[in-house]
Amino acid sequence: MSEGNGQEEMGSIRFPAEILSVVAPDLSLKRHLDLGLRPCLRKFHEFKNLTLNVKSGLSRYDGDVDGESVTDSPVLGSSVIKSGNTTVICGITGGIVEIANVSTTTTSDDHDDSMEYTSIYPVVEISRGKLNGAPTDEEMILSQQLYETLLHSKILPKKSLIIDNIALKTNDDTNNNNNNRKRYAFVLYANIQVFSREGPLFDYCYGSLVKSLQTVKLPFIHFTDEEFIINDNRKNGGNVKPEIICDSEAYNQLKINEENINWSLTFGLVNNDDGKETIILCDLEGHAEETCCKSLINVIIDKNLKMRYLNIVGGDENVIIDENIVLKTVQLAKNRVNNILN
Amino acid sequence: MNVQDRRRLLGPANASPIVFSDVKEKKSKKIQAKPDDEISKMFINTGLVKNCDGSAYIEVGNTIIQVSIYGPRPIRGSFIDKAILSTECRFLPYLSQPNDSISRLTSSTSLITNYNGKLNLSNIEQKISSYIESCFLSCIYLENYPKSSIDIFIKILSVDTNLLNLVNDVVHCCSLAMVDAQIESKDLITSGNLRYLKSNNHIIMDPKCKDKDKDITNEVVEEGKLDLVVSFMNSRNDEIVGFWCEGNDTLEDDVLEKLIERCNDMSKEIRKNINFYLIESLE
Amino acid sequence: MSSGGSDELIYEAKLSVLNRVDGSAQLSISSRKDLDEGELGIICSITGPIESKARQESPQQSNLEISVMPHIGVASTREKLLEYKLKLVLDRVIDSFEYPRQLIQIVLQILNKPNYEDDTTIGSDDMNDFFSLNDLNGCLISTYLALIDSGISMKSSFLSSCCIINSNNQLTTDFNKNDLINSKSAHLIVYDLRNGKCNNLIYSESIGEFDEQIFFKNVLDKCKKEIENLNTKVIKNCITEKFKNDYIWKA
Amino acid sequence: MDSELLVIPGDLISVKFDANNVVLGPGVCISKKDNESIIPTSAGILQLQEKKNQNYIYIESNNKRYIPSMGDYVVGTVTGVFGDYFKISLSNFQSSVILSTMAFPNASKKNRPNLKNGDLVYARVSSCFKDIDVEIECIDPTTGKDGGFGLLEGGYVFEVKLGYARWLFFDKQNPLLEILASKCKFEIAIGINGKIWLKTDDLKTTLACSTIIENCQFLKQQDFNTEINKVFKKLNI
Amino acid sequence: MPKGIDVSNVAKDFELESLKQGLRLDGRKLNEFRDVEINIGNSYGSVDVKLGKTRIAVRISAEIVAPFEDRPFEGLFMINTEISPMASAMFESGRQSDEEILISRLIEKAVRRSNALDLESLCIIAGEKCWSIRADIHYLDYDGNFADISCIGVLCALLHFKKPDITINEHQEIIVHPINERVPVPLSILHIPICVTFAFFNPNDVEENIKGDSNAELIVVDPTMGEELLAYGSLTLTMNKNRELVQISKAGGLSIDAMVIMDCSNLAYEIACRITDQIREAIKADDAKRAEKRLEIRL
Repeated sequence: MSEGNGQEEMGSIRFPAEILSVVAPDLSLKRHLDLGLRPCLRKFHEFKNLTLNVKSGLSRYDGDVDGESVTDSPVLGSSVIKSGNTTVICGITGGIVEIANVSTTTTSDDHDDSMEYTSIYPVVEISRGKLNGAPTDEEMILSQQLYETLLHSKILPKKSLIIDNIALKTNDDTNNNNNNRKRYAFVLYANIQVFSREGPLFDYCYGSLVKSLQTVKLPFIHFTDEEFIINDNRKNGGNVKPEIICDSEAYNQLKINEENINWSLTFGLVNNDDGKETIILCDLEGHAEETCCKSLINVIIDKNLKMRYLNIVGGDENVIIDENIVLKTVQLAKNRVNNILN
Repeated sequence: MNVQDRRRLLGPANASPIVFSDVKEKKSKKIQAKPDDEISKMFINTGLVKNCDGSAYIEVGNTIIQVSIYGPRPIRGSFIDKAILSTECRFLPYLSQPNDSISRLTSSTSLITNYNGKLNLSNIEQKISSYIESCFLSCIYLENYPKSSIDIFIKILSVDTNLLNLVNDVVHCCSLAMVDAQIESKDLITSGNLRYLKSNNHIIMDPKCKDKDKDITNEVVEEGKLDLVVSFMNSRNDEIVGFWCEGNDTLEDDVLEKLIERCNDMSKEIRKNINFYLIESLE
Repeated sequence: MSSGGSDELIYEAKLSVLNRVDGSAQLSISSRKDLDEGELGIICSITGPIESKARQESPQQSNLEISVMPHIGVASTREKLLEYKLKLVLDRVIDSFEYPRQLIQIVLQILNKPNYEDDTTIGSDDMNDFFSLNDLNGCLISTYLALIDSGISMKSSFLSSCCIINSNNQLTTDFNKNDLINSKSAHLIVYDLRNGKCNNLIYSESIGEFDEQIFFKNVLDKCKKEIENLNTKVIKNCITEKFKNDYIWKA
Repeated sequence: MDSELLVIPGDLISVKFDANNVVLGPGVCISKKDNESIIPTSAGILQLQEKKNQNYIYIESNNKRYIPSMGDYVVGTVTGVFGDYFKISLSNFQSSVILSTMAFPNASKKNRPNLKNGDLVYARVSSCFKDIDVEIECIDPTTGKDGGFGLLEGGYVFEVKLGYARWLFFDKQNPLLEILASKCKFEIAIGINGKIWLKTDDLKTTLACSTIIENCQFLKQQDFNTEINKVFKKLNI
Repeated sequence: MPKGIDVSNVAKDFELESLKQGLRLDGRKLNEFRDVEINIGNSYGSVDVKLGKTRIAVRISAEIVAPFEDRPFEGLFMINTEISPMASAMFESGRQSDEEILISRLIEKAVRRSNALDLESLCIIAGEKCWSIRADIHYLDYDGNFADISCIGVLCALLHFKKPDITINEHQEIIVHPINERVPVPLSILHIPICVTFAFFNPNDVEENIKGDSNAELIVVDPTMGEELLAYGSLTLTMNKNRELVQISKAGGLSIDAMVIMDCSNLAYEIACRITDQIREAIKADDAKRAEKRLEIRL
């Protein structure tokens, strides 16, 4: 300790860029914008590079060309997306559910009450070095958003998952199983692993989900009289006896509505210094951008470049969101989606 | 009442997982054909994951492992004079974990409800975690990091081998991540793994075959089969930091010595490769 | 209870319905066309600013804790997403810098949903309630009213409205679950209000197939009209009624 | 009340005023956009007052949640006793405020006020900034005497809405306390935080008076008398 | 004492002194139950109940599920008693306090374990399909005595609820007939248990083992929040109109004379009878209203 005379110099502190973006994200953003740049050093309308891999080696049928090299992985479809530092790995697995033999009689001539399309049950896990398995709010919200978005995108028809041809794999022909009128359908689960969380996470997760879905193959189904005991990880019950088992090799490609394949893009809106001009930022990335851009536009565009979802968040009261800015954003999105999907 | 998990989308409660009939023998063999005295090729990469202090990625056949290390990072609370090491190994939830039957024979409760030790880890996950933890406890200079913690997160993304062979790969992945995190250690840990068949005194190095224990009721009991993984610090006089043996028979002292010897050979072989990779990546 | 509405919908609203909390409001929205359909009923409570738990405290702003409770069953990820969307809007309108380190607790209890008897009897575990726009709409309006009742500082007033474009290309704010499923697109629009007129678009969510033209011309106009109508016919009255009751001892 | 202007947050206040001479009270702020228009931030009745050549603008509303403001007289409960200060709760679930042991008349290091957990005090808000703990004092700073502040003993404490408490406190014309005083003798301490302490000679009268004050916040003035008679009669006073 | 509500000594002393003189702050007599207000909603099984300022809403729902393996002939019934901070900020969201657990156990015992709802009547196909009935209690406003009001609410809602009619065809398929097509079926309720809660106060503010005239405990029925905060113990009796005692639950440290419990049960029986009648009447009135409405539509 120096015996100061109470006249300590208050010098200014200089922060490196990455520290400044954490301690004063607004300042970091503003300084970059003034230079015509962004904290991530991309241009305003520049998207992040993106690589998509649908032959990730995770799926059961990935290495398969001739039905000779099926692995025993339970993954029916998968994909890996890399963008910047972020890696998103999506694996789709399946389950079998008895379709409730409960029906309602409806006299009304309306369309069917229930939707013709269904969705996948996703679980998003973002690795961030935390012990214990309880999902964070962000993970829960992402999972739910993925579920709802895929459903409303009308990509996965319910009837594609219904199992209508079940081969009877029983030696005992006298025991006719005809009175067993139980019907079954597949349910699909997605497990999405996110490494190095950065940037527009929903866009990547949704992209990997849709891409994986396109690769899903559903196995052939048999009834069995063998006593199989398997360990069901998800239930407390432990051992269950499946009535049906899946063929290890034979499969069908999952039929999806290709026309509705779509892609999500999120944009941030900020005001530049004088507040007159609104700047659109593509693929928000990093702390400064993600915390300071409170006004957001999320657009989902399908293969035919039609808008399927539009979400405008006017979080920043200084950013006026008018028709012009939305149209501009949508156009940016369409160009990008055209590049990615077509 | 079954309490519904309200934080995950689990889908219909009455759904059962897909059960596949076994992949036919010849086909599975075809991919994995490898002489018994050879070590399989691996693909390694470090530093892929950015939001941690060190990471590594290993692909061996269809087995994929990712390790992230967070630390040394400060801990809250009272002063401690050396770092706390913790390890958490997780399989992706849909993977069937090798040697499931072992865990099921030892505990009749299912995986999720297993609350002893670390929350929500299965028996297998816990066993791997504690093996790795004990290996690295004796290797890291923990006293250099007072009031901190070092956390190792192991993620098994895909698995196509038996338990001890997987552990062998996990050890290497962790070692690489440890180097990437630049945590001061006595040495780099590598290990060797083999399967010993007592009946014909046969040794399979780096056995890639899966265990035939899917089904307890008609389990294929292989007499006199022993699996062994031994982890070393090869630059420190081949000190052993980890030893794990699974099997259904006893071992004579001299045989054991021989087996450890073979594991050490394998460990050194792998160490050479890892050294090569690390030097390469420096340039 | 103030009630009124547009040609298509009947809104009923009342402030200060609960005793223990600092602000509360009850809202119901029902179809004018089909009275048998039942109503969407929501009650909202606000407590705050109160002491925040240390780990939730933020140094410069108040922390919003929003819970949405379904009318049946326990809150799940569906409600989590609703809470998140609500927070996106409330972060903009609540003047959170006014109460640094404080907690504002908002609870929304869904009391009724149109036709819910039909939904629950189908014995499937499928998530029956695919669309949350209606719930979000009701939650937003009732939260606004509860905020007014609580006296918590706000940067602006706001209201929301939702509508669908049905298979006949008609735009309507009155729709049931069936209409929603068979609609071409569904929209939720939130505006802030200035002197009873829609001012800035502060949130919107649109699902389905639609183009920019339809959105800007038809959808926004329809929702603006609905919002302004709701404000003059219902919201204003119930706020006036609240203040009459609050100052009854002055009369 | 009809003649008064009810405003909601975000409305434009179309009142002419001299911008240099304006004092903003609770519920209003200056627009950040043009730096001159005045915008309400909470719903209520717009109040414009001219005092000493200055225009006061604020929004009057009858809320439940007390937000401390400089100079307010408050009734609080001791929730913590520390070396040189007490923690006081002014309102349930809210962060406690600080009452220094030195903020009493004739206080010195040796002469510490002896307050216990659960004790009730009447005090005045002496320091109130958003970012630091609120402080209160049991002393009249102009005279250095207790000024009526300090420990409240016996009697009963109950809660009313804030606007009503202000009315009882500030409005000299309010008839309620006068009528009540004509019926019985009582001591009262009205907190702007909505807590009212009241004490009479016997328990029944205390109960009656507090019930009456509580109930009258939901009644018209013309009904006050009836209510008072009703309550007194029920308790056989 | 719950966190956040600070009761001053002045208020405590005053309340206790009033009770000694037989006065309650809300003007009630010590043995007076607050008025119950029952509002029945548009949907079957949707009921709002007020008990003074305490207010809840109950929603009954039904779905078809598989029964428990060990109980193939029974349906399922569960009660959800999650208390949100809407009732009061003293209830934390997402975390059950001890008080909450106590309340949910009381209700569980009073309604579910007393077999008020006939579970066997919920069986559709033994071992395969049954009805699962769910009661969600939404706690809206808290001024004491959640136990009693919950019980009233759930019973009233169960009595009001109607599940859609079903038929089983030759293929063992269940056909559900929407309620606008076929008259729905009420649940089979075997008896109506009613909870009555008493709160005990120690007049001398100290616990003493030997009771005498000087320190006989003060007893109030249907305590408010203020009274609950001050009470030394509570007793909940669950009874039905057949004078059957379903549950006795006493909590808190104060020891109570056995005779006192007898007196309490006599009072509880009277109250239970009155409330049972009130519930029956409310249901009857609603039935009549619905019948009238149906008639109107037909005309």
